[in-house]
Amino acid sequence: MTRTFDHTNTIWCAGCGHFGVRNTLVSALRDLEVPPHETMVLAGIGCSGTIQNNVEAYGYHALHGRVLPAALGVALTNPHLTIIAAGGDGDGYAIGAGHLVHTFKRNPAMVYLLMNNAVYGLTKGQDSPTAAPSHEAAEQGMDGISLGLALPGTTFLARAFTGAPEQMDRLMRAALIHSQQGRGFAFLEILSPCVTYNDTYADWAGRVVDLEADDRYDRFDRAKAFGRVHEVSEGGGIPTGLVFEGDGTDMAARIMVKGTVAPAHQPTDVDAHLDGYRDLMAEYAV
Amino acid sequence: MTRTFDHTNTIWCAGCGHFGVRNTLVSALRDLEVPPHETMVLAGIGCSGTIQNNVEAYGYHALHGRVLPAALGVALTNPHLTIIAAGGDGDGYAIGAGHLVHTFKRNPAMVYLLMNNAVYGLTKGQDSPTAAPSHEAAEQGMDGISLGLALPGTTFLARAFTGAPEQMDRLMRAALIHSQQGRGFAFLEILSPCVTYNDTYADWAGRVVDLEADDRYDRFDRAKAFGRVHEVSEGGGIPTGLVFEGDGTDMAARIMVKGTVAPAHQPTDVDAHLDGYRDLMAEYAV
Amino acid sequence: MSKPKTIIDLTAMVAGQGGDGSLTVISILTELLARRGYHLFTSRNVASRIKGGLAAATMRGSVARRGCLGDSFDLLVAFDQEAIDLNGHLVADDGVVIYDASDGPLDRTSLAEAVKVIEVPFGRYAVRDLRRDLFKNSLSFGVISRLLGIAQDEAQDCLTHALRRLPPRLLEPNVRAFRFGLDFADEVGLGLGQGPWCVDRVAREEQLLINGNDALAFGFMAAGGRFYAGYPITPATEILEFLQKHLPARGGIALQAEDELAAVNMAIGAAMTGTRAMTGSSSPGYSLMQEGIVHAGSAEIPLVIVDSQRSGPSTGMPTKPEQSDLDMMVFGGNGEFPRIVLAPGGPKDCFDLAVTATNLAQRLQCPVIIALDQAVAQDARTIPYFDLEAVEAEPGVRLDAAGLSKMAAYGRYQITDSGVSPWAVPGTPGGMNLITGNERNEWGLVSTKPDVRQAMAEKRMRKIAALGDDLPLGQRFGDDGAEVGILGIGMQTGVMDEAVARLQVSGIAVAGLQPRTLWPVPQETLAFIAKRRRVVVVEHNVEGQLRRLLMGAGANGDRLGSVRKYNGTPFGPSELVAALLSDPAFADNVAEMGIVA
Amino acid sequence: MSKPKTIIDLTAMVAGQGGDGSLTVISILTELLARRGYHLFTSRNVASRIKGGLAAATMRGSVARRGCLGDSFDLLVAFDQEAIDLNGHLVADDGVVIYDASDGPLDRTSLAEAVKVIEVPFGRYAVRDLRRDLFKNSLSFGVISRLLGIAQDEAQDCLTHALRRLPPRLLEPNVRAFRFGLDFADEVGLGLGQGPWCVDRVAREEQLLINGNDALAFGFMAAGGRFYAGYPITPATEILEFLQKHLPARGGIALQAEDELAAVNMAIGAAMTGTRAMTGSSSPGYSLMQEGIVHAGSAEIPLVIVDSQRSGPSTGMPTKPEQSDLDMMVFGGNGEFPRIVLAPGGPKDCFDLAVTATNLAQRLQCPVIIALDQAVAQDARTIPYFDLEAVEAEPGVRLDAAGLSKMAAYGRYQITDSGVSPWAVPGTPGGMNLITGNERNEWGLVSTKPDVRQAMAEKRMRKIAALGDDLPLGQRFGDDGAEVGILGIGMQTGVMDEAVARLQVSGIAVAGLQPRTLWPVPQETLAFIAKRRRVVVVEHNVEGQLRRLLMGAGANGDRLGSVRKYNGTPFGPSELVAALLSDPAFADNVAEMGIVA
Ligand SMILES: Cc1ncc(C[n+]2csc(CCOP(=O)(O)OP(=O)(O)O)c2C)c(N)n1
Ligand SMILES: Cc1ncc(C[n+]2csc(CCOP(=O)(O)OP(=O)(O)O)c2C)c(N)n1
Ligand code: SF4
Ligand code: SF4
Ligand SMILES: [Mg+2]
Ligand SMILES: [Mg+2]
Repeated sequence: MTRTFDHTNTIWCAGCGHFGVRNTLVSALRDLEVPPHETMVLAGIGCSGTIQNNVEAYGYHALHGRVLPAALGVALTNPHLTIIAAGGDGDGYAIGAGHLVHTFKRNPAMVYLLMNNAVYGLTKGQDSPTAAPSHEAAEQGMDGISLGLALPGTTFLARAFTGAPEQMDRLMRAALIHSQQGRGFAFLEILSPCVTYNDTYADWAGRVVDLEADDRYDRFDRAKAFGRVHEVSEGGGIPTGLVFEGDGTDMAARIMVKGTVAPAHQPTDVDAHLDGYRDLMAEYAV
Repeated sequence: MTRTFDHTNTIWCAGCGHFGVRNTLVSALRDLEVPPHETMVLAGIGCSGTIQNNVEAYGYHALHGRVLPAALGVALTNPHLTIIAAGGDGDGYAIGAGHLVHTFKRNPAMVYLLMNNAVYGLTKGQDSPTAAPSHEAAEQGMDGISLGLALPGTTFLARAFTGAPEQMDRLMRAALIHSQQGRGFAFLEILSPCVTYNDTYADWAGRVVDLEADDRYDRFDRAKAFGRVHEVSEGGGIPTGLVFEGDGTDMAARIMVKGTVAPAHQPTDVDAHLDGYRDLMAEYAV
Repeated sequence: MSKPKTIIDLTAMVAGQGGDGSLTVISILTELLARRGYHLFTSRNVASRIKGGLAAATMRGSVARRGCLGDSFDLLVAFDQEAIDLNGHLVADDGVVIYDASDGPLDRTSLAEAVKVIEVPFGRYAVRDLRRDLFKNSLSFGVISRLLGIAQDEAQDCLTHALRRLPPRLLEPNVRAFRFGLDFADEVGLGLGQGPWCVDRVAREEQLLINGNDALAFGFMAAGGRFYAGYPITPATEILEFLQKHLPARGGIALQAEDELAAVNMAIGAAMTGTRAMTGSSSPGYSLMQEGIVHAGSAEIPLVIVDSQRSGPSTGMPTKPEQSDLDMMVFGGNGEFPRIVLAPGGPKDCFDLAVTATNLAQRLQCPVIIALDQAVAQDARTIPYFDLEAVEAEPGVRLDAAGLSKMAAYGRYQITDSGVSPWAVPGTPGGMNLITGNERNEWGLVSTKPDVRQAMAEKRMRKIAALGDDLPLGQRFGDDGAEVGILGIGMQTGVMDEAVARLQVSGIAVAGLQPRTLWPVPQETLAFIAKRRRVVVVEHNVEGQLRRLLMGAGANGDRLGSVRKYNGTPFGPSELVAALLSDPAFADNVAEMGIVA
Repeated sequence: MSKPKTIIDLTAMVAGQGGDGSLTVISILTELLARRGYHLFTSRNVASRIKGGLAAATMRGSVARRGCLGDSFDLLVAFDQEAIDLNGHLVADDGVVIYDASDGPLDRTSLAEAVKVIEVPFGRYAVRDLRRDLFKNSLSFGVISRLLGIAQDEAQDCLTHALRRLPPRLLEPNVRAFRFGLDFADEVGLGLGQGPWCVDRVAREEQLLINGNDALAFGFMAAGGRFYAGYPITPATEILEFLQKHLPARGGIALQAEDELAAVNMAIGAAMTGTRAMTGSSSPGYSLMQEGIVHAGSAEIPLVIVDSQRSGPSTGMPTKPEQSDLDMMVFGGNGEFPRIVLAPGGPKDCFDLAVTATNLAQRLQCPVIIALDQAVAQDARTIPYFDLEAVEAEPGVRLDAAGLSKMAAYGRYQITDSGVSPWAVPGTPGGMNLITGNERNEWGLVSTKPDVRQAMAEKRMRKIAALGDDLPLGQRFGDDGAEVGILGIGMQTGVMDEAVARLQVSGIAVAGLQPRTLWPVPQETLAFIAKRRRVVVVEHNVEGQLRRLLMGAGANGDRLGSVRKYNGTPFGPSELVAALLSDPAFADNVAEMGIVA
């Protein structure tokens, strides 16, 4: 077999949450029997943004904050791939916030793993948009799931914690399946502590609340989900679990003419459409 | 008196909603007796983005989508001014979405008039992020107030309609007062139809629902507000009124050392801080 | 009235407030002249606002092929006084003005004495159920048809054809308005054959009347382009609109992104799957795309990017032409990477170079930029049919499962002599690889080792070196043996051509070059300069960017003259001739040759 | 053992994995040499990752002032084999290596034969309650102090001073580790005075040891700068951090924006209120800021922008130096506007030019760019105290209510001879005006009239012309009368200085110039080139951007040699000397003069 890149070397500090995310992704892909060559992992810039180097798959290192548009380009032109976008909370919620809003709205079939450590790891410890207010003047940290709830078209909003590996594993699979089934954008925020600049393991372990643990919780009701998330957050908790699931169609399926081959597999030679081109040209004739 | 620019010439099509927004702003500023030289109107790019030319005040024409960061720069360095940021739905919800998210989060004292016509006017009729899905494949239109509700720190979220001038007038004043009182970011979306590319007057007139018309409506409860907005929208309505009001402190007040003069009025000569600079320099001495 | 003059070259303007529909008159007129076999050139001149703001549509119909307007307007249809005030001085001395006198009589201060004015009292012809702007367009066309000595049937045929997309209930009153125009003409002594002009009937093959944006989009599509992401912006929007309309039926996607950053990154994503991808914008939007373009250069992703330049800086003048982003296209963005900038001079070039760009991007796995300006992008002209059969889609160096299985090891950034590394796109069994914008080793794994870095930087740059002269050549005009030359790109092409021809007529031999490859500066361009005593660089910008670019590439600055304009209006042919002759070294060298007529 | 040699110029490296704390040893060592009156230069060499990845801290202590490291390392402290493998070849033939043998014995393949290796069995000295990295730093310093012949008291004093910010419970074990080092030295025959070296004691004034980022931020603040917006990015983050720490107490604000687009636009907003404002980033972040920078140029907003360049393209090598954004800073962005690019060569320049930039921006109401490179930004060196009293904050042409009341009319973009229009900032009674990035008339109202456009474009450009030569001059080295010259900016400054001095010692006269103004290209720079037969341009990039820039500005390319490097490591002095001498025209012209020693 052709040797390809060695995906075993991580660059993370010992104890970094990102290890857990990576391992869970790798095992979920294996268990779901997704062939490596049909998988593409796209990552942003940050410590989180090296995860693609550690998965046996096609990998892409995007620009800071631009992983979602790049992943959308992939998803629309080759929907046959299993697409995993990944990145940090700085990447996704700060510089990438606008794209996140619009990706929620578009609902393309892909998984987005937002590795939230409430800090900028790679640039050594600045506040990220999810950082807890550290002093009176600071901003409050934002919640990506509430954001997702506020946008029409969202179909899968979940949060896991590397300190709760079973839940993380379950949600990872659910996210992959959601996207593979063409239901759309599976947003999975993973609380993935940065042991070097913001060691929140203990704090978060004490605050996570698995919404799904409550039998009465209705994850199909957007407004109720918002209310519950708000309530838990106000009480100092961090809501986790599959918080919301909605109906929707993958963007690629929505916009492509039914039955056509994906753009990546279209013939490129002019003959394939020569008559059509001639007709179009005739519209300009004088 | 020194003659300054003539603010009476508008460039809008006859019947454009933007006229109403402008007139309401002008009369609210006059009635609240805000001196023109202490007012600054900053606008994005679009038909909406010419409103600053039609108000007697300091005016600024920002880059497309960047009016909020620019307005923040003004608000932090000269909080004494009454600051009105304005722009279209393309400007604010498409290219400017990331900044809107972060401005909600920061809560700076300023008014933001988002003139929503569900279309790109100036570039002649493309879909904006609030456009109603025109065909099966299209995305659903987004709701800026829900977005605001999803972010911590928001303190004023309202929607008016140029077809309901009294409500618009009341909300305009409320927004100005909110910001002047240092309570923070007053977000006022105004449904302002584009008669040329997307004439929604009649449609919207039939769909607006003034949430405040209901006595039992509690605009101080974030989760309930979200629920109600969701409910009205699902029912085909467009929620209007002062949808949410929250507690908060203006960002400038939060981050400035109490009692200091605003940056714009700080002395610039080195003598003003010479001792401090010397001490700081000494920290580098070897 | 004297015998009508056969007008073989007619430049006309219809001007009024935005929304007046000036374009309609022009399109009926072009239909008319096209049927007579004339070549056409059309251009718009609008304010960046929807309604109001002076808007003008202009055209030139001529027996010879022309790439610009004539020096002055033979005909001006003015719907208000402002249109006269602003354009009156551009009317030819023996020109004709049709004026809408509804709002009062004409102040003709700005018009030359001999200009003939026909004041049409549109008010008197106000027709119920007719929107006034439609009414006046068809009415004025009636008058125009008489000026040109066209019989009613032929003229009416052109009208109904040009308005064929109107619903019948709107078409009918237009025809009535047209007839009002004829009646009015009769009244003022402009019966058939009594007008100043008549139109020839010449033979030419059926052609396309198309603008640069559409031709470019067409070329991209024909070359197998199947993904485009853009964001509305004047004057690039037509590319997005064309592709949104025509790609889906051909299995492609064109998408309106949330902004330009998203657009360029979506196109990058699409390109990574092996889809031929393009993005485009106009100046400020292109500014925003730079990080993405550099990234494509670094990560070795094939991507075509269009800059439909407008007047700058910043938001500038969205509807006006300029060539002031040359520096940005060639030098913008952080760090260094191989890039190619192509510069079409008209719709045919746009089609051809879009094909070339799409192929070059695949072949070199790097960004290829197409530099338009608003004039090239939006002016339309008649050109021969595209040679569709000749379009070939080069595949580039791709690896499939079979190819991979023969390799012991495969990494995305394999160092090669050509600088191009074989590429396995996602989905290819066994070809898993890493794409990154960081410096990396052959596997695509981040590396900052000095020798790895150096090898990678050199590998990337080798793509350009390996290309040699295999880049689109320029177009030549005039006398290639001449001691003086003129050089310009894009919107200068048509007017340079005409200026050179006029100089030739006066006995002045000039060599002209329109380089089609702007960057890397081709040998051809440098040789053209080196061969002459003086070459005047013609461009639309303040700083003389093209001239500076050539100097940076080694051209001798002492030989390079500079003729520039930056007021938002294109050069006219005699304006350019005058500007050339006022370059002392140009004039000197011309004189030395003793060939001034 | 022979008598210790007085070492007046010591270059040392401490290398290990990121997080090993190599910086600590260097900072104790610099403290020691500073007390002896040596000049200092320190530099870091890290991978862009947090822990792991080879990280090295380097320093040079010398009796003469030096702006770069020496050619080779006299001392290498290596915490693992990788550090030896990668850096061993850089150790001087008579150098010393201190090696942590905990993980096994040293493979000394990469070391020259004569290099003395001291294998310290750190393992044996493992101390309870001590984090190993701290432990090994202080322990190795103990050994180093003996190599340098420093008595225990003096050395311990330096240690405790350098670690003074540690809590006492951590300081104490460090002192113990240091003493272990001394004991170990005794054991291996390195008792006091038995080492190879001794350190001089020379007189110099107290100085600052500061890097370029901090010095620049300091200068901006001292010049009245009161607003900064940035976004974390290596190697520009220190500017943001410095200002976040120090501005608030002085009534200013420094803000971490959500991205670079926000940062530049926030700074624009702040600048509009009359606050002196700056933004900054590194290469890809600066790419994103271009639209905003152009906008400031168009709208005539005073703004300082810093590009702390890293290796490109795209994300590139964040921690490595390069000068490959010159093109972008000078030519990036759409359209044309007046801009100035200043290029500091070290911390003193950074302070001075930050003051100049802040003032120039106010004076000209346009963007002023400061070009750093990672080396200038992050290398620290000893420099004289800043002359704070000399800092003046120029006010620019501002209007207040009184001034306004004397004017009949006031518009923001009044056409003036200097190109600068008087400015009433918001809040000024009666001064209401319009600021825009569109083309506009004097009121600030959008206009596309050709004459208005032309007048405005020329007005803006006049700012630069009106400035004449009033821009920072360059620094000269060597013999100004020499026929050959060397020219470079930023990180080349220190090494050029030393190379010229060395050539001078060998009897080769060379003139050196470090232009401090990069754009517009000053007369000084062109005259420097015109005066000589050969000028070699030294730069860190692939394409020779600086050389090309000079050619574009009119310098004769035939005279311009090019010495380039782009592997992420700076030139060393002899490397540069060799590169210069291998430029044939340089060597020829040197030989012609017959002054080769
Ligand atoms: C345009 C741009 N701006 C800034 C940076 C610098 N940068 C690299 S990673 C990063 C943030 C990392 O934080 P996060 O996304 O939370 O990832 P983490 O390291 O915490 O996993 C930043 C700001 C960059 N590479 N590009
Ligand atoms: C960077 C950039 N991209 C695109 C444009 C072109 N543009 C001008 S206005 C506009 C959108 C206008 O729509 P909206 O904000 O809804 O305002 P409206 O005209 O509807 O009031 C666009 C895309 C631009 N000026 N700058
Ligand atoms: S710095 Fe933080 S986020 Fe980065 S690898 Fe280390 S622990 Fe993980
Ligand atoms: S195009 Fe639409 S938004 Fe613009 S001015 Fe006309 S009506 Fe208003
Ligand atoms: Mg993070
Ligand atoms: Mg709109």
